[in-house]
Formats: sequence, C-alpha cells, structure tokens
Amino acid sequence: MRPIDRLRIAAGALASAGFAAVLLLSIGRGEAGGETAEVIRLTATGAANRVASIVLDIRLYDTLFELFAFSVAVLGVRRFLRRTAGPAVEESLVESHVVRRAAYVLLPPMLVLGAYLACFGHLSPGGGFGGGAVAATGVLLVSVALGADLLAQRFRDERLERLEAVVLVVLLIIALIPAAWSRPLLANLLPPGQPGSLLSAGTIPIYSVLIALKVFAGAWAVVHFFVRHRGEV
Amino acid sequence: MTAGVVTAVLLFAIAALALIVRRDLVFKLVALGLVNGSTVLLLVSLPRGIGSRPPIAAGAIPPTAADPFPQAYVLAAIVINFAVLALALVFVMMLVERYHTTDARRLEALIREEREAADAEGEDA
Amino acid sequence: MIAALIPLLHLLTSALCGVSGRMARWVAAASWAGSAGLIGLLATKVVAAGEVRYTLGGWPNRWGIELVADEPAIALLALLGLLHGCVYAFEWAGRREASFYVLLQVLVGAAAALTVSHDLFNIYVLLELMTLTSYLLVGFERRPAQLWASLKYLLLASFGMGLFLVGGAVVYEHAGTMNLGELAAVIRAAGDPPWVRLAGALLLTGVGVKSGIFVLSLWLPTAHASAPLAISALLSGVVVKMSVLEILRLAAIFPLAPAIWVLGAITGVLGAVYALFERDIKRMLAYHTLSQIGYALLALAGGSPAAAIAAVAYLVAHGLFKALLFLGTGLAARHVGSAHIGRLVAARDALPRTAVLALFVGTLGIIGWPPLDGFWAKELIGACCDSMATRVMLTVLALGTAASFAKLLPLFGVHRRESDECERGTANRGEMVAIGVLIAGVLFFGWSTPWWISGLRLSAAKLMLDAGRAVLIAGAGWLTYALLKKRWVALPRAIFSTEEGVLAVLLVFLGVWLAIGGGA
Amino acid sequence: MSRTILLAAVPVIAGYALFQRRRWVAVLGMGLISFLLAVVYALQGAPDVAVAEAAIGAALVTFIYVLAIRRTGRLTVVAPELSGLLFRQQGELTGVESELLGRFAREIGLDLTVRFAPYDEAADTLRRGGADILAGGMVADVPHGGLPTEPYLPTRFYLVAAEGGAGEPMRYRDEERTLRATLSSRGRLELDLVRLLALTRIGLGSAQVAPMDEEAGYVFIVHAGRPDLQDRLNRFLDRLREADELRAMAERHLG
Repeated sequence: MRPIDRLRIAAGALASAGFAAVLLLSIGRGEAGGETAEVIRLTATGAANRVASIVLDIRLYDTLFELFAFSVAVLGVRRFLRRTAGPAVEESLVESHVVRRAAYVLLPPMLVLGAYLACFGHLSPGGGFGGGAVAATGVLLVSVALGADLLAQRFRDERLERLEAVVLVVLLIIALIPAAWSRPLLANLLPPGQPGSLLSAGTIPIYSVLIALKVFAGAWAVVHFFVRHRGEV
Repeated sequence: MTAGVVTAVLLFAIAALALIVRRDLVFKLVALGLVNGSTVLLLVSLPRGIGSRPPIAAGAIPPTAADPFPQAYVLAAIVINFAVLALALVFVMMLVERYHTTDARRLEALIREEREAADAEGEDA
Repeated sequence: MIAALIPLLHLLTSALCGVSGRMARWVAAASWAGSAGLIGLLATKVVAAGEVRYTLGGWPNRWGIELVADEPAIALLALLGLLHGCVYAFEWAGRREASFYVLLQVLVGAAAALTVSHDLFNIYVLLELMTLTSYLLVGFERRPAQLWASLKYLLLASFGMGLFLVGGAVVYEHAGTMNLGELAAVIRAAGDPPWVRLAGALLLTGVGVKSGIFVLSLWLPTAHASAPLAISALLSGVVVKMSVLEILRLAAIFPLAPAIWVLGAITGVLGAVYALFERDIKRMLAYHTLSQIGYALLALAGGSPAAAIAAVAYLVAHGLFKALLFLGTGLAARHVGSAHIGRLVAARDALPRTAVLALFVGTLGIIGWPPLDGFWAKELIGACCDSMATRVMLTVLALGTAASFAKLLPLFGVHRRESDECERGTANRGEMVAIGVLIAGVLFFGWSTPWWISGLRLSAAKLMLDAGRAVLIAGAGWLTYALLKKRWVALPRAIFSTEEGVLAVLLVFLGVWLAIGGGA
Repeated sequence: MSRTILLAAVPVIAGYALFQRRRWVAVLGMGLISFLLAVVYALQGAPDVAVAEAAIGAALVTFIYVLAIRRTGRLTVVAPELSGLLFRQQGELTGVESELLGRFAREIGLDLTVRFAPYDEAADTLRRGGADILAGGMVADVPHGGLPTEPYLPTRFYLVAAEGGAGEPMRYRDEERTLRATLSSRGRLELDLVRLLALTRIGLGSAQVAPMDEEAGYVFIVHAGRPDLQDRLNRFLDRLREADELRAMAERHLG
C-alpha cells in the first residue's frame, strides 16, 4: 500500500466521521415547524391514501419528471445494450424442475398483485411505481427459472418501446387538459367521488394505472437486456 | 432524534467512506446505492414524519398517522436511485468490454495514457 | 401558467420523438419554435410585472409546487432557448438517431423547469433528471474516454444530490415545507436557529457538485471536453449555469456569502491556472468555464440584489461566447482530427473560415475586449460591486483569462504564404447559422445592458477608462503568456479521480459548515 | 422494538458488505439492506414506501446487479455447438471439449456452465466479458477477441465445394446446424477435420473435398482479461498431453 493510499483512507475516515458527528449533533435540535393537522385537511382529494393524493395530484409535476427519469434510464439501457444479440441457447448444467414449477405457479399471482397495487393505489398502499415493479418482478422470476430464451421469444422490444412512448404522451395530454377549461395546469378535473370507493379521487387512479403500465414495460425491457448481457462485469 | 435518523446518518457515512476507499467500481456503485438509500431512510424517519399508522383512511386521518409528504418525496428518490444505478452499470459494462477491468484507478491510468499519447502527437506538430 | 407550460411542452415533444423516430428531428424543431414563443411571452410579462408566480394545480404554496419567473430566471431561459436552437441548427445535417432528440428535449425541459422552480424537492428531482440526461449525452458516441468521464460525473453528482436531499430533509423537519418562499419566512420568524446553517451547508455543497466549483466539480473538465461537440456547448454554455442559479436562490435564503466568496476565489484562480497550462483547446475551454463560474460566484457573494443580477448577466454573456468557442473549436477539430493547439496552428490554412471567425470573436468576447459582451458584463459587475478584495480578485481572473486565450492568437495571424495545395474546410449551412447567431449575440449583448440594472449610469468618461483598462489587461495577459510559454508546468491530474472527488465533497461540506458559523 | 433491532443490523451489514472482497456479497448485502429497510418502513406507517423499496430497491436493482457481475465459482464457456467436440445428446453435455473443460473446472474447483451460440455472437460475448472461454472447435488463425491456449488436438483443413460452387472460399467456424445451408449458399467452404466429419454424417451429397496443406490445431480462447486462466489451462493441457490422455480422449469421442 502506498503512503498516499494510507493518507486517503485516514482522510476519508476522518471526513466521514466528521460528517456523521456534525449531522448527529445538529439534526433534530430545535423544534419542528408546520402543522401535521393542516397536511391531513389539505390532502382530502378524494383519495383514501394520502400519499397517492400527494404523488398524483398535489405534486404531480414532480412525479412527471420522476417518470421521465425512469424513461431516460430505460432508454439508456436499451440504446447501449441493444447492439448485439446475446447467446441464443443456454445450457445451464444446474437446472431444477422444482424451480421451474415454482416460477409457473408464482407468475400469475405476481401479475395480479401488481395490477391490484396499481388499480387500488388510491385506496390502499401501492401505486403505479410499486405495482409496475412488482409485476416486472414476476417476469424477472420467470426469466431466472425458465431461462431467458422462453421470455426472449415473447419479447418484442420495438412494440414495448412504442407502448412506453404512447403512455407518456397520453399522461402528458391528460395533465395539460385542464388548461383548456382555464383551470390550473395538472389540476384534478374529475369529481372526487365517494372516498374509499374504487371510482373516486378523480384522475388519480388513471395516472396510477398508466404509470404502472409504463413502469412494467420499462422494467421488463431493462431486465431483458441485463439478462442478455449477464456476467459481463 | 429517532433510531431511523441515527441509522441513516451512519449508513451514509459508511457508504461515503466506501466510495472513497474502494477502488472496484462495483463496490463504488453499491456504496452509491446505499448513500441514496440512507437519504430515503432519513426522510421517512424524521421525528415529525413518523407515525404508528399509515396515512390512509376514507374519512379523517387519525392523529397518530405518519406525515404523508416525506413518503411522497422518497418515492421519487427510490425511482431516481434505480435509474442512476442501472445507467451507471451499463457504462461500467461497456468499459469492461474495452479494458477488462473494474478497477477505477487502472481505468483512470489506461484512459489517461491514451489521452497523453494523443497530446504528444499534438506537441510534435 | 406559461412557466409550467414550457417544460411540459418539452416533455411532451420528447415523448413524441420516442413515438415516431423518423420525425424526431422535425418534432424537436417544432418544439423549439413553440417554446421560444412561450419564453418571449413570459419575458414580456416579467418585464411588465417584475415577476410572475404560479402554483401548479392551485394548491397552497406550502404543499404544492410554486413556480416563480423573475429576471434571473428569464435571462437564463432566454439563453437556454437560444443555445438550444443553435445546437439543433448545428446538428441539423448530422441527422442523429431519435434517442438523441429525446434526451436533448428532456434535458432542456428539465433545465427550463429548474429556472423557475421555487421548491426544494422539485429542484432535487430536476437536478437528478439533468444529471441522468447529460450523463447519457456525454457518453452518447460510446468512446471510452467519454464513458469514463461521464461515469465519474454520475458518481460524483449523484453523491452530491444525496447531500442535497439530506439538506432537504433537515429543512422539512424544521420548517415543514420545501417551498423556498415559505422557508425564507420561517427562517426570518425563527431568528437564526442552528439548523439553518446545517441545511445551508448541505444544500450548497450538493448543488456545488453540479455547478462547476473547482474542488467540488472535478468531473467537469473531462466530461465537458469529451462530450459530443454541440453537447459540450450546451453543457458548458447553459446547463452548468442552472446550478449556479440555484446557488443564487439558496444565497438569498441562507447566510452563505462568506463560503461562496471563498469557493468562488478558489474556483476562479485554479480554473484559470489549469486553463493556462492546457494546450488541448476543448479541455482549456472546460477549465476556463470553472474559472468563469468563480468570477460569477465572487460577484454573487457581493450580497446586494443588484450584484446577483450582474452575476447572472455575466453568466449569460459567458454562455454566448463559451458556446461560440466550443462550436468553433469543434468545427476546427473536426477538420484537423485533434483539438490540440499545436495541430490546429499547423493546419490553420485548412481550417474552415467560419471556425476561425468563431474563435476570433469568441476570444475577443471572453477577454472583455470592448464593446463585445464580456466587456459589458464586466462593466455591470463593476458597477454593483464595491468590495476591494473582490475587485482585486476579478482583475486577477481577467488577467488569467487573457493569458490563457493568448494561445489562440497564432490562429488569427496574417498568413505569410497562401498555400494553394491545401484545401480549406467548409462548414455546412446549419453550422454557419448557429455560429452566426452566436456571433450576433456576442456583438450586440451591450444593447441589453439597460435591462439588467435599472438606474445604472455609465458615464462616457468611465466607459472610455474601462475600455482602456480592458485593452491593457489583454496586453498584460499576452505578456504573461509570452513569459510562461517557455516554462511549461505539468499540473497534477491525480486530483481528478473519483476517490478524491468524494473526499473533496465531504471536506468542502465540513469547511462550508464551519465557514458560515455552524460550529458556534 | 423490532424496528430498532432491524435498524441496528443495517450499518453492521453495510460495514461488512462494503469492506470485504467478494463483489456478489456486496451486491447481496445491498439487497438485504433494502429489504430490511422495506420492513422498517412498513412498521412505521409508510406502506407505500415499503412496497416501492421492496419491488424496486430490493428486487429490481439487486437482480440486475447479480446478473451483471461475473459469477465467481463458475466457469462460463460459450461455443457454437459441434458434434464430437462440444454438443448435447439427450440433454447431456458431451464431446472432447466437454470432457476437457469439465475436468479442468473440477480441478480448479469451479462449476461449468456452457452457453451455445452462433460463432459471431459467441465471440462477441467473450469479448464483452460474458464468458470466460470460447470453445467449439476454434483454430488460432484469427484473433477471436481473446487469448488462445496451446493446441490440444491437431487438425487439418479441407476445401469443400458444393456442385457448381465457385467464388472465394470462406473459412467456416460456426455451428453444425447451419453447415449444410451455408455450404449451399456460399458454394465453397474451408472446413476443419471435425466439421468435415460432421458434414459427412449429415451427408456430403455431391460435394467435392480436397485437402489443404495447412497445419493447425484446436485451441480454447480465453477472455482477454484472464491471462491467469490461460496459463492454468495451458498447464492442464500439457499435463494431459504428457500422460497421453488427450489422444485417448479424442479416439473415444471422434473414433
């Protein structure tokens, strides 16, 4: 080990410890401002799940950019890993029928759970990002257990890519519509309905389902490309 | 101060140290993932934001419910963390394809050599 | 509403570019035209009313996302629109694949949203989105040097954003809001509680990583120098400035002035030194961006609102000539195969005339030759800045700039022999349009000075005096360069590795926290 | 209470995972921490965050990282399928190369995984680091994107011309499956001994065979970043050659 490395380790340890000390000593000193009660009154957008009403209504603007961050990630993975096709046939010498069976059994419930999380995100925990990712996890499970080929045969990347872009366009158009009624941009135009029922909270469930669709398609594509390029680092 | 805040700060410091000390890019990326994970934990565990019940109710929310705003914030942070980690990994894969190493210092040296060769060509001209 | 419409329009057209790959170029162009119109409309409103506020969805500011279009925001928006258009013109014949336009639209959309955003968490999301898109754009051509520079950028920037989010958490815990206006009110009401310094240091360090401060942004020179041509111009010209604008916003709320002054001075001097001893022109321009960020930070630390606006004016002026220089260098390098000054000078008869003209005007602009934009921007800063130390620093930096750019002078020399056998390269029409527009911007920036600071009076005598001083500094710079030319120094490059980058970020955080009195 | 215990485990796991040597431990450590944090979020009134952290942080991120890092403890071979050397028979892997690589992997304590792919894709996978070794009847006459070992078996080349086949002959290094079709489309091919045998089994038809006088030998191509592996494989092959096992193996599989 060179002296400069020792110096770096020492300096790094000191700096990290200093950082931790400064934060631990000053976070939480002084009282918390603002009122939580006000939060609860304000978030009555008709969605029982207040987090959903913040993410998809009050701060929808953030969520749109966040969705684009996800899209940019998918685009990057796609563009930089699409170049070559990976090996077509896998002969893995460790293969168990139990795992295969388990994957077949687990896939439908995972997809249903993902769909449930997305559709009922305004009533119970879940939401578009979680739902889409859970459903994609189901697909990922199958790709591990059955080998990538079975899934690769069903995988039509151009179609998925098109679907993702169309979902984004639809989302943005819904977000821009209120301007035509001279309401504020990104306002929730549909009636809030009866809180707690499926058809409530106006546009929140619509956004939730669209986001889940987008995240599902994007996560599937990402997983597909990483499966094809496995073991490269 | 809650246990979550203390954990978050410690996790941040440990991961930052790993970012400084570890030379292997895979370790660096894992450390970066943990840095971002610790900010999520910090936001959700703020003394004012924590509660024993989820902020979900058809009617009025019980006063013991957690503050929903930090939760909404961190959802974005989690998705962004995924995007960063996936994209970083893609570039690491492409660098490995060319240089067959994930050692940050070796990569730095190899790429600097190439650049200096190009510079020397310019000096001659 | 327009302030929100501009970024949303970019996002929408980015998605449309993804739907129809073949039409992407035209969709992007249409989007640029639309947003240029919207920026113009917003500018007239801001000029009339001073500032335009808008909260999305009609929610109260405390919870919703508030957008504020004020003068600095409009200035940077206009620069963004202009450079965005120039990038398209420059790349028009290149017919890049659709994903290039998708990424560029998202990047510009996020930058546009950032200029007007008045909400800490929204700023976090936008900064991260800008990081991700510029990461992919820098590595777009898949060259190893680009990939590596870009990866280092992502590691550091993402770490910095981690610090920023911790700062956001501290703010939310104590103020119960992420809105900048509400936050300022809470801080005023609470006196000066200790958490303000902690949050200020965390947020400043986090943004600082992205904004080209020397010790924090060691990723910047390699990333900007290795990016594709037009992308370098956009990143160095305007994207870095968005983070400087956020520093300006933070400085208005948190007591950060001493830390900003010190960081600005270090950035300015070290950036100038590295630029001076760098002979690859693209890299020299990138280092020089650091030096100029330092210049703007020094002005900004002056404290008065007028000084802040002068700093923004300087950023805009710098955006114009830096983009011009990047495009000119790129155009020349494309015909020579290298951006090294030795190769460029050796092949100067083969360089396209457009490139030489761009480099010539850009150089005059950057060294503050009257009456180009650099001169006027420096006048504005001089008029608002009264601290002696700052004035000395600014003069030193101007000298460093002049010395660095003296390297380019042999390119413009009168040719002793017009060799017939070597063919002169040419620029295509799009490239000429882009460079022409930027040259016009550099030449006529002076006309806009009355808008920046109302009541600014520059007497003819003072102008003459300053013009004389500018010429003197340029001459002194040339002399410095001539003296140093024979004593070349190889500056340490090890500091540009990632390990040291993260360490530097942590140390700067601790330093800033101490400098603004956090230890008390 | 349970929350505090879970939280206390997090820095410990992070400290261990980030400061040990195995990359897969670090990646799994990150996944485990994400999972623990998801449980913590569920316990402190943040079920939405728990769902997102579990599905994205714990599952998706960990999965792509586990996929991307090269499996230590596993020797990955990529090859065009070719009877006699490396091929599948009733679901079992067999052939000279299969036996050689299987013994080599056992000797150095690794599990063997074989992935079959057409030559171009196989070589690309090797170059990108998706495999440790390229096999399947390679001859070190072109770079292949890796480090060749010493030849383990001599071979010769034959010029095979389909009826009426003309044009520049192409050296065929690909799978057996597409051999016939390539011959009829290209007209003339240069084949090594094993591929010629394979073609004879499929049916030569009216094709003409003429030996070429080029001496060659079958080799394995090792990933360019693993000179250590190349060295070990060479020493292993030397030992077998001295014990005269290589020839016996070839006779058993190729006849």
